Amino acid sequence: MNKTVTNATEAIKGINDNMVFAFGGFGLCGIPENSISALVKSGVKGLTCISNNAGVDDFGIGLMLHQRQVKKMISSYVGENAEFERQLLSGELLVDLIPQGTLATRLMAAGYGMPAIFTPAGVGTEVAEGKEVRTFNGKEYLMEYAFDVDFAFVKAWKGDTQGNLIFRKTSRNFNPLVAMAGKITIAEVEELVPAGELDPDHIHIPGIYVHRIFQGVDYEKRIEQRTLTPRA
Amino acid sequence: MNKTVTNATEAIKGINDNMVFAFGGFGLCGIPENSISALVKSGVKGLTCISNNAGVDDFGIGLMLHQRQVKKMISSYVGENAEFERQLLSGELLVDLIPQGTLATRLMAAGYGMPAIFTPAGVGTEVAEGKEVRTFNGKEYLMEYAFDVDFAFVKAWKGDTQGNLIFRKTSRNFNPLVAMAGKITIAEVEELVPAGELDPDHIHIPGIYVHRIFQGVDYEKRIEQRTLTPRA
Amino acid sequence: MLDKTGIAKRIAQEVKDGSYVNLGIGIPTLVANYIPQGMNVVLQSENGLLGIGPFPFDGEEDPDLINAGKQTITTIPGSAFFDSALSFGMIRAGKVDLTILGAMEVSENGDIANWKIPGKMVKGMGGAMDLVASAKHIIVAMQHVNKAGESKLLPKCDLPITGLRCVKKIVTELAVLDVLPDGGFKLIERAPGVSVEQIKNATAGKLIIEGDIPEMIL
Amino acid sequence: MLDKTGIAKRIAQEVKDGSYVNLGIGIPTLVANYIPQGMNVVLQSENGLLGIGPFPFDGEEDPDLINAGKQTITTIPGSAFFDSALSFGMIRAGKVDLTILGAMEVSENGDIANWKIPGKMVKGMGGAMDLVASAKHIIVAMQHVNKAGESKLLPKCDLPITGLRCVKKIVTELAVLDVLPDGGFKLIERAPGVSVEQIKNATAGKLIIEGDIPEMIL
Repeated sequence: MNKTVTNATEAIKGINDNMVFAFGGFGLCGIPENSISALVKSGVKGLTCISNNAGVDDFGIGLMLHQRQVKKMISSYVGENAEFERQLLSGELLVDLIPQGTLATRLMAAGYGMPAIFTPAGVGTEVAEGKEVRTFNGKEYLMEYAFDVDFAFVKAWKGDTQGNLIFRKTSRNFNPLVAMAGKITIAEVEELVPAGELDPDHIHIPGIYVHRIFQGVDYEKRIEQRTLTPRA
Repeated sequence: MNKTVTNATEAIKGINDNMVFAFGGFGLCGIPENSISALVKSGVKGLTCISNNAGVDDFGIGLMLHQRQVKKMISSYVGENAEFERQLLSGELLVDLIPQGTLATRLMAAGYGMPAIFTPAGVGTEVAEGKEVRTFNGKEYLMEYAFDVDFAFVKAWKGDTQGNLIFRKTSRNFNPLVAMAGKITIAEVEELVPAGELDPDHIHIPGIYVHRIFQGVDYEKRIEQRTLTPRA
Repeated sequence: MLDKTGIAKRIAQEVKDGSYVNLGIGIPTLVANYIPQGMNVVLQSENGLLGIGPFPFDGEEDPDLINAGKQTITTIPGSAFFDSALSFGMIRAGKVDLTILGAMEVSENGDIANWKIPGKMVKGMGGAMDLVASAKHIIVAMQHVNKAGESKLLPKCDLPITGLRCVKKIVTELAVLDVLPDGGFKLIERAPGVSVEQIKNATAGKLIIEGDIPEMIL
Repeated sequence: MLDKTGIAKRIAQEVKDGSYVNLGIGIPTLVANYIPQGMNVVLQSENGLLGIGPFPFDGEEDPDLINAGKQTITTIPGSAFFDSALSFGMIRAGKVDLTILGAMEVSENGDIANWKIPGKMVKGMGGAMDLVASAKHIIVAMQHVNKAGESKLLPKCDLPITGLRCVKKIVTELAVLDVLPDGGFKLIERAPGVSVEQIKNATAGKLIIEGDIPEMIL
């Protein structure tokens, strides 16, 4: 089942204004750089974007914010991003801040066909407002719903033509969960290999969750906080 | 954090009558052979055993049934096992049959700290009796609870001294889920290696879920249905 | 009248290029043998594999590599292993396009009974309840009548059911029938040499016959 | 009076051999530097790593290997990577023994506020709400008073809270305090050169002082 497309522009066919997109990545680590570039070029707008973070001013989802393509961000931490802050304060941008584990688990729930999950995160806080609270074994939990994602964009280290994906180190982060959540999931990889070259025991996301895959180009892989140990 | 113990006998210290145990494996594939032998020798009894299957008459959990150590089996399919059938029909053994996906997900829920999950499996059947039914997006789901497991027994292919585990092919099956569910999780491995020898990207279950690990011996790895393609 | 192979061959015609398919034990397993060469179909085994290959040659069997029927199997290029929770997760999320399984009874509204006979030793439902509750498309492979000669296509299931309103198509030794969304078995094709009358006689549930019913081509 | 390093050093004394620990951003991150050599402690990073190693040497940094503060890090023998759902799964399941994090306010019943100041740009709670709702043991590292000189140990949090009744211990520049199950800050130790009176004056919530309060040993 060959899912290969030639590049990001071909991969994003079918996107439309006002859709719900989800993106892998934590900060700028493991973000789908090629897909984001193609989305910026596409001019698609009115988007709801589920992503743990919102990029920085000139990279990642920050590029889409700059083009005013995003109507609403659903994130756990939106970090340092001046344009983001300006749009938020002016009311141009809506933001749903939700706990990071809740974000991860709501994506996972979509991939596992579970309509809702229970988590104690946010009980008693403003995150709980309007949500069903339920007690199990004397502890309170919020019921949180699975996300409904039109297009999911992920970045993997290696992938094969069948869509099987392997992630590298902490660039795995939200990528497998986002991959599982998409009605259409688009994976870009640093290395695309023929089916059979990946060890079936090493695959993090089986191809059944991936609809289109392409070999990415020109990865910048920007580091946000280069923190070093001085050499002795 | 060295979790190594010398053998199965040492690994099972702390087990007691009437506890809840969970076992990895599908049929006889990937079962914790060494731990089961030690449990048979220990004479522990009155057990509730969560395991997808119940072994065969002379192997796997069948050995524990033969010693009348099991009070109750929680399984999805109990297969061909004459002693099992005899005990069941005589009322010596209780059996809870639950859907395989429900079994897997209730174990996973324990490992993910989720007290309950929703699944459509069993809606409208006798499995649903007494259970909460809830409708999401027009589809009915049962609410099913996470398992509460005292000791979990798994078999992995490779493991390191920190308890990190890698499974091989379809012997993975329920093992990672059982590993996550145990208050005490005991892993036996075909090859125990020093910390640092496993690629951190290849680990299926991180050591945080594993409390004791040992190098297994004398694996039989019995095949239930040797099915072959005739050579041309 | 079809034999088991014939039923499997006919069902194989329903498998679409580019689909993920779960095959139950028995006749459904045979379907894999008749999927046309060159068609891209990935078989899922609910014990944790996408991409089931053929049975191994003697001496190449691996105790760590079995299907959900516990038979030794092989992998193919592009196979992937995973745990049982993800396996049923992908089933529950509707990622598996087609499930083919056996049944003891099917009702005219698509209920299926295939796991329990009261009074007999019950072995368990395995993954059947998960599969029928979640699969996008379900085809049942079974005999039209039971050993006592009674129809297995009923107004209502007598046996404890496995899932509600889930079966979309049935292939038996006599016929191919669609289960209509509003209820009823719509006769689609007759098996070679089988008359509409024979099918009528063997079907206890509401049978819908419109126009000429073609004989199936295998 | 302790500086940030002193707070980190004192908290390091609370870390037990054989434990899994999650360190928040800021002072908590420094705690890693003062865990005694030879003690087996595994640090969890909620973006998907167990076994955080030191910062890399110049030229060895890897953009695919960062901690939850987005700093470049390294691994150690026995490290394992996983996705964010499993990461918070192990946190939620109580597998992480200790969480150390900063706070803006803690109330005498253990409520914590550390994510939002009304009227200011809110950056989000990240993983803090998950951590405080689930961790078995939570130690807060913070200044005793805010920049306006007001106590951050309060009868009740004024700021929007992050989690209820979760903080077990607080280490500030002035003192170590336990949050009692029935409420109240129990004074355990004074920082070097700090008097009980100073701690009283800096604590707005119920302060419990029993017997002589020893000076901490760093």
